[in-house]
Amino acid sequence: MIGEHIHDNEEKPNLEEMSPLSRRNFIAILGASAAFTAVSCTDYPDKGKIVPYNKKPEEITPGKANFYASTCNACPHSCGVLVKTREGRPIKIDGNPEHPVNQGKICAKGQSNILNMYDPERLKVPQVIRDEKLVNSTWKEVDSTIITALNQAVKDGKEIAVLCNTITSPSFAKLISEFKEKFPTTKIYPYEAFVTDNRNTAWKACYDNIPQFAFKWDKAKVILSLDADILGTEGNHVEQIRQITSKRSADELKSFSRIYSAEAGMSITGMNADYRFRLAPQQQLDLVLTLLVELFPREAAELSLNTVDYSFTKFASVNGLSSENIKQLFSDLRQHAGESIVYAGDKLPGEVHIAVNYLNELLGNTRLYDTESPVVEYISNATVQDFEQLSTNMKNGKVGILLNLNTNPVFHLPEDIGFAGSMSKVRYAISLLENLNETSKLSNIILSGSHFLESWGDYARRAGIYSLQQPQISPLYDTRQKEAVLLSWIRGAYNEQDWHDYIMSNWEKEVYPKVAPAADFKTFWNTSLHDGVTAIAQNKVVFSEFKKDSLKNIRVKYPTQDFTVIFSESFSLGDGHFANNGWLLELPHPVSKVVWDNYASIAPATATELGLTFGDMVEISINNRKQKIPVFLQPGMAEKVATIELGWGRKEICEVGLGAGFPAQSLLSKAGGLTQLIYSGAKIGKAGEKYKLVTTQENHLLDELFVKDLHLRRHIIREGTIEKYQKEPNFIKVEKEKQLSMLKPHEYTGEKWAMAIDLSKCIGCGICVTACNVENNVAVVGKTEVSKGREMHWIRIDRYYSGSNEEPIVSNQPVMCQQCDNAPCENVCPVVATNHSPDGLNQMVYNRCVGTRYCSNNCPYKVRRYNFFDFRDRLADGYYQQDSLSLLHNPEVTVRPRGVMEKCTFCVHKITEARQTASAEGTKFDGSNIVTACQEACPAGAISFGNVNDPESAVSKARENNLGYSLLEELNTNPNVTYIAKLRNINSEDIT
Amino acid sequence: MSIDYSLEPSIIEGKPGLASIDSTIAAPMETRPNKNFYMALSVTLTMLGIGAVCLGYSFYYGMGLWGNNNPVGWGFDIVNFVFWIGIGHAGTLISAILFLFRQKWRTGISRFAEGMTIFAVMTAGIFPLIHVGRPWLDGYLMPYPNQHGLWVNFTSPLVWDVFAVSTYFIVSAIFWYIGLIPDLATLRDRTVDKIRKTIYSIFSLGWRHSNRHWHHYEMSYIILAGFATPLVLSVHTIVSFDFAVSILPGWHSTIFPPYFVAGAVFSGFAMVQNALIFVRKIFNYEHIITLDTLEKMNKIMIATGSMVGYAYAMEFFIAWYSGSPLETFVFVNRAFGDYAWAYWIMVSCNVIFPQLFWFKKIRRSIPLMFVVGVFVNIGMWFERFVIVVTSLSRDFLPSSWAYYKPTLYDIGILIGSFGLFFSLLLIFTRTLPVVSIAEVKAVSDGAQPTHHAGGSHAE
Amino acid sequence: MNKKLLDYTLKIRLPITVFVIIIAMSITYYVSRNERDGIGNTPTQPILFSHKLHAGDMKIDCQYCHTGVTKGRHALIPSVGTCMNCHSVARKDKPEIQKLTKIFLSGEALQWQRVHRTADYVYFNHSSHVSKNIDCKYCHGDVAAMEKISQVHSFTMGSCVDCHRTAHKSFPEIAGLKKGPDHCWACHR
Amino acid sequence: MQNKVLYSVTGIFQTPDSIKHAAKSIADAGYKRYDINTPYPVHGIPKAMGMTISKLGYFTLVFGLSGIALALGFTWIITNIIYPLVQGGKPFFALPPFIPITFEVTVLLSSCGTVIIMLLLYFKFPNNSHPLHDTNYMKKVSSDKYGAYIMADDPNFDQSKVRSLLESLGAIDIEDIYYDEETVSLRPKVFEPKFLGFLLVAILITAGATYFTLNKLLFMPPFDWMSFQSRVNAQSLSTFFPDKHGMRMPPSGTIARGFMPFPYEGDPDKAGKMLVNPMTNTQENIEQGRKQYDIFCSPCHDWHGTGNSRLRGQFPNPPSLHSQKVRNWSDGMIYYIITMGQNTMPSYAYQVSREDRWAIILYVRTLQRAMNAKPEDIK
Repeated sequence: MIGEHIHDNEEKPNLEEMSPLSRRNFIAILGASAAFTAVSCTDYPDKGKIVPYNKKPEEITPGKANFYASTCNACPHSCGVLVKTREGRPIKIDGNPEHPVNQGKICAKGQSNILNMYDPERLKVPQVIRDEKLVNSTWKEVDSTIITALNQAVKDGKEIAVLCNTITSPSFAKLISEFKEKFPTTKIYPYEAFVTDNRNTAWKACYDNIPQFAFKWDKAKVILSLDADILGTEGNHVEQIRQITSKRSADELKSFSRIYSAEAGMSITGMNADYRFRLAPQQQLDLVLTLLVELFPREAAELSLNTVDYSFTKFASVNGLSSENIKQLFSDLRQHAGESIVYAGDKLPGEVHIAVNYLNELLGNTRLYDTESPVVEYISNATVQDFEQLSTNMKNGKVGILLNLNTNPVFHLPEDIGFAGSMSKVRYAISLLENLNETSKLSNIILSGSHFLESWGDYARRAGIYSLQQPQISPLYDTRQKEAVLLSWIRGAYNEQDWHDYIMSNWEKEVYPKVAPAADFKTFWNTSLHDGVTAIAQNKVVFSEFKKDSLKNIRVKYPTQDFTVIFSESFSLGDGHFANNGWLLELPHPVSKVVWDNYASIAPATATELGLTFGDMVEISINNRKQKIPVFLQPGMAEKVATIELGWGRKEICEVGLGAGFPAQSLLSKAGGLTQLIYSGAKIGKAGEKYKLVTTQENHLLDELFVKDLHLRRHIIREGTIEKYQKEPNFIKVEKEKQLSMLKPHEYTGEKWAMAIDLSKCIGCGICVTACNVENNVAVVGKTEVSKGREMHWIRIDRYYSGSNEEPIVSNQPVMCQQCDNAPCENVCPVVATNHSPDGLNQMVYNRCVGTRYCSNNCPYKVRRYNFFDFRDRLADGYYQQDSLSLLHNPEVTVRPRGVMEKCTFCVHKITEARQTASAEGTKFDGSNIVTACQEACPAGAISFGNVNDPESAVSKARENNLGYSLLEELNTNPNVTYIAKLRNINSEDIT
Repeated sequence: MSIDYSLEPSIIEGKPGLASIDSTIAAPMETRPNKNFYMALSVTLTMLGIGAVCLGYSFYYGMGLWGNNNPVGWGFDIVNFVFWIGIGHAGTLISAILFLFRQKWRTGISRFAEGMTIFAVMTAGIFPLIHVGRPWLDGYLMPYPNQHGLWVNFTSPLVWDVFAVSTYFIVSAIFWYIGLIPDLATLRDRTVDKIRKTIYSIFSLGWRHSNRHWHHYEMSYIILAGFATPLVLSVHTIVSFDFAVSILPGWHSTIFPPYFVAGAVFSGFAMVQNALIFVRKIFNYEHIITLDTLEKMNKIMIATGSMVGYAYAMEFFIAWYSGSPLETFVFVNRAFGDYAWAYWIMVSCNVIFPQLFWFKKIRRSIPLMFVVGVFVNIGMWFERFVIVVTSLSRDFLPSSWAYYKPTLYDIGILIGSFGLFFSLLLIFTRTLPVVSIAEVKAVSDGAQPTHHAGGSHAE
Repeated sequence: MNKKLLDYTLKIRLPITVFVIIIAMSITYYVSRNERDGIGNTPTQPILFSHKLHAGDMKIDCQYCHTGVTKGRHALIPSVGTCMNCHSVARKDKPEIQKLTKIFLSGEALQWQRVHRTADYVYFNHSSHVSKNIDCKYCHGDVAAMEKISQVHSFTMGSCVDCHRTAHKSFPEIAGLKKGPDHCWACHR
Repeated sequence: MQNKVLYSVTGIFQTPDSIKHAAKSIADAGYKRYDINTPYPVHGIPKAMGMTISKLGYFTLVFGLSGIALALGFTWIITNIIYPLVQGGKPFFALPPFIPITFEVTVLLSSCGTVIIMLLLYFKFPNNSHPLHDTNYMKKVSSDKYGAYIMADDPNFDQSKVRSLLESLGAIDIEDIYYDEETVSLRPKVFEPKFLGFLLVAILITAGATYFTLNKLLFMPPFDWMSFQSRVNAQSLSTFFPDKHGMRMPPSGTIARGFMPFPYEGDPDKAGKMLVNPMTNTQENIEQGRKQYDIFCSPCHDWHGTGNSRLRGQFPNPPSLHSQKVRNWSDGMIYYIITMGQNTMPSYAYQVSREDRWAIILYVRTLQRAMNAKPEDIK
């Protein structure tokens, strides 16, 4: 009976965890019993060992962190990073402040990338298929096999297909060409999964011989984003967030930018737009053309359109939009011609891009192109047609060797290319990877690849911005980086230093001559390596004439039958490369707050029509391709449209990522729909099952009157428009009540720490969440636990909807421990595990905590997190309990066991370290150099932190801000986190 | 003040002789239990076992096996705690408050009710100890000098709980034991078994029924009753402070102390009544624990039940009258939100069903009063559930709301708590006199001197 | 049982037993206290290094080897290379030095046995103490006289807090020494 | 029979009225050492016996007041003196939150105190060896009869008179109670061997259990869970790496922030030419240099740079720092030597920070100047 109880406990995956002696638990028990014996048999408890360095390197003082500049290679943007190491072990990745593009910030994937390196189930040695079984091998063995095979392939004239991600490294590009020289039958297929090439193609159609540019977003006063998640997944969003939000500050109302977003799904950009138009992707072109016609009737004549069809009123009425808002867009664009940006999403058809390029050209927005550092293309990415050809060649036995360098074509490519099937025809299918994946499953030689923190490299994504990548730790396992492997095959022998020397000599030849030689090469190299980046002034690119020929083809009316499905890359998992990264899997999606899954977002109205509710499984079919996926009712979605994130549903993956999400890429086809990522004519049918979609925030629909707008009624969110603010700067304080207290407040005479968060800047991207996770050893709890509300994030981003299901107004609010002066949690803790420090912090002492959870109950902000389990032991059979993870944990922060309450500490270890360093060095301590992890990571710069008793600090100024308010003021908790109310740049006094 | 007790109807029916009172009450201790007893005991021990297994799993894997989640930090653990503390209120109320009010009908039931108090407090006392995440560090909750130089937080209601519950347990136990001493002496003098005699001797401490002792004994009894009365009120007051002192809407309420005490008495009486119905039947105590007594208990239940009902109404009134939207939200949410089902179970069981006791027929019908008693207990358990869970599940920030769902472990531990309570109760009925021999003798007809013979009696 | 004996047992022997048990507990508590706090813990080290010889007789400063003590939280056990500063030349004939040299050359881990330890949730910082001129010996005892290092003082929270509260009184010779912090996050995080 | 010592004469009464009457009569007869036994408190008897109201209540008051004082004092001392901690912005000792505890302690102390005083002081319990126990008299008064007895040690006691008094009062079953010989003669010793043995066992078990709990159990899981965390602290052993080093060597060729490699490796002359001491010749800097010199240099170079140090004989003495050659070296050259080593001298780069190296050079220069003072220095 008992047994039944336990096994009936609703979650199936628990079955395994329940078996008392699973493999890893057994090892833990062995360890514990050994410890028991050791303790019982000696008089003094064993205090462990001290292992000093044999030869201490000069730069390392054990106990002190070192920082290394490097470059992230998780995506083609190649952001500069600064890696924090402790005793030679990387423990945190942040942006490199010297890097001119990302300027000290990186994305959520970059932050969490470190977990990939310490992933316990990484490939540790090369493996080969022998007698249909995967067996361990050695590099020596596989090297000789492969070199023979390469030579054989060349001799037989068979193709050597090399697959890799977009090439952004000059040295690697050079290496590839050398490889091609040595093995002439080599064909290289760089690609980026789940993106279309439409922007590039359109650009080339519009302009001759000039590279593509990024925009100078910080110069734009009006931004129109067309189905482009410029703040989320599109382009270098870290740079875009920084530039765009820098123009959204209440202090500089004159330059406050206005964001328009026209989109079908709800994206981060749409969430933060001042005006948002729900628009099916088929209508995007019409919008652009309408703008062209209305703004530039003369030039629009080039398009030979029927101008009557393209008027605001018509466009608005056809699409059910407010014509007022459209007109507002029109007048804004006209007024700010030359300082506005119209930006079309990658996934939109080429025609839209051409029209948008034309519109920008006409508006004079071309001067907002960042012509100083255009995007560099070393080797053009392979197209779908290339892959189709490759697949055919493979099937016909024309490919001798398939070399997959850390990509996953079997997972990425549309199934109708038949890549998986063709792979079996290749004699040598070689995969060089960090973790097993779908492609390696079909490979017969699997090479263990190094992580970027173990690799050398150089990158120059933007012209003139050269960044270097240096390893922070020698490979943890018997792994090699892809460049070194290729080099060793060219040279016939592997040498650890070869690739490093190769880059160096390449720099000596290519980069060094371009700088004015102030010093010798070695100094130049060392400086570049030290800084991580070297910027070389580029000649400005002169704009060529817009090719009006390109306009000839745009007059398409797109089909709009049935449903339209829009696919996009996953915000947190990228192309699926990060699908085994618990931190990213558990990062709530910025819009939906769903964790551990992807889903089809549909409009609530559409759902009602189809009889669907939250978490219903649907079957989506596009032509004959079918996929079951749960639905999520997303306010603000265009009707008859579904959006689905790709990169989920990996099948060949380690335990953590197994079963997370659905492989929606099976719906893609090589021919594409509207584009590779937009398909119309899809059918959505109820599959009849229910699926447990898990969100970190209860999903209240906007039509529940009882809870509607509660965040506004309770003054949790206070916001206004610029007009209102200008007229009445104190408008949010009107309702502020005077707080009375019987007691005299405590005085904080020294430092008193406080934080301010500018909600006008916060876009809700969640990068701070990941940064906090890494910095503070925050545990991954898994989907079942999140479903019970047990996620451990110390900082969360609350997302509230107001308005209607059709036109929701979204407000974001990061909430961490508010460090209240009159903290309600402190009074109720029976064991004084939480109380106040002299510098105004709400201290939480884990080792004193017995775990009554009373503090959490009494916390009005619900920011305290409780270790219901030893989550590291609990998740996926102790996956994160394994040895390699102990290397990742920040030694300055306690790794909390079960039964303990935890919460945001304002990064007290950083405060303490700064204080103690000042004390040791005898310098004055004012805390001005303390940067919390979330603050450091926030690409929008929305967070400021400092000493509120110092009138000069940013925080104390923010407290005096007219827009400053604290959460639930009426409770008189006196929080030390101040929110700067969000201002919306709407042409009205009220937000509606 | 002198009251003429002779005008009162007989407390003990049928005018039994003093010796027969002895033998009736001592019978369960002097005979071997029958099969039914063992069957009942095996059922309760099985329940206890279920609880123990669930608890063992919770200790091994962590209390995450329970349904508690982030906004709802307290679930069944604290609900059970408050419930059992409430059950533990009837005993002291009957033995102390009714004693002070000179309610003689209490004599037949006071011992048993006190026993239930002690077992209920023992059961309740387990929950604060096991609800924590690191039960092996429960010692941190006690103030004792230690190498950390750290004490407890005296402003925390949980520490008050520690003091209140342990004081309540100790004082109740003393009160109970003091009452037992003369009875143990009587048993000592009755028994022929050597081992029993030694045990009774040890615990009766050599009581001789001396009137020089009775004199002080009665004084101490009054003093203890005098302390137990505010104590019993304070205990549930302090338990209610666990909630009332917090800032959570739905918890933060000044009505809680009286409301909790009334509720505790209410559920305590229901539980005592339920158990007594069996005890008087099985051990043939119908003449000692009379139907009149049960009827009086039912009357108290209707009174306290109505108080509780009044409190429910008053909470709504105050929520509206205070003008605090948070407060209003909480109560509307209770009645019509996710947990409306629990709320309406609570209201119907606690307010509507006890109103049946207005009818004398129902009040005096054993099966019907039993059913209502059971409903009251269910209702009172749900009251605590409603207070703890609904307030937490939807509090200040809508972003962190969540629904609490108990797991089988929660239910197992609840079952286990009932198993522990009833096991102790069953063992109690077989090892100690469940009715106070001395007190029953004192109130039986003809036990006191006729008033004219000895002049006015001493009070 | 004889009734008098029964009374006697209850009146005299029971209290005596309870008393004796309490005394036994207290004595055990105090006697075992040093062991519990690690006082007198003198583990055998892999290399028989003598502090008496180096720090005592030769008067080599503590910081020659324990370089971290002014820089951060950890005092640092010297890297093997620090030993080799001298012992690549000096006393090369001694077996212990030969053992050391072998470890240095092979790169294997030299596993010293920990003598002093605070739990992982205690974040003691050496530099903030040393910079206040608090001598090593206040916590570590007279190391220069120890052949084998052993723990001399208790490292419990009580001892830390005691000293923090009375620092200005305990060390009157150190001018300008203020009370140490005694809030939680001074040591725990 | 003859040897037995009489304790009292007892009589049994049938009704409450008769016992009440008997009590009054015995008291009136002037007896002091008598007692009435009833199975339950019979109304009116204390009055009949002439007893005044019990004084137990005064003890209760004392215990209660000390409970209040104890609780308030204890909590006040802890929150104000022993460990003052700010809780929720409240004063250290705000009275209201301390009232519940004060109340509970008061009740606890007074209840326990009252009962203990009554049982031990008033009743002198436990008293199982009382001669009345195990008599027929006791059996009866324990159940359904009422009894009175007059003790033999009453000054007015006379066996026959007492018997007749009882008889006259209507007593039945008048009985003489004697002290139990066996009981009276038994003189238990405190430390008989069996008890001592028992005590020894108790001590051993207690000490063992205490020792095990305090010194062993509390150092075992789960108590030590946070004490040994799953992370690699500085200088700790790692089970992950085969070489057991938890601290890793940075891969060669990498450059950490703030640690540009020394550019003149192998080129001391260039170093001598290029490097300039960035530190100024202030007293503070020289003092810093002296400190570092004494720590790192003096073991070999001697306190004053003579080379004839306290470690002499362990290795070839280093040359004096006061030679013309050394004095002619540039600062950069000395810096090079400290950084890279020379002959037997190893590199001190990883022990001495860059700033400290320059400070040492300042101090060495001061030493040199002191030992080879020029005439103008003397002024």
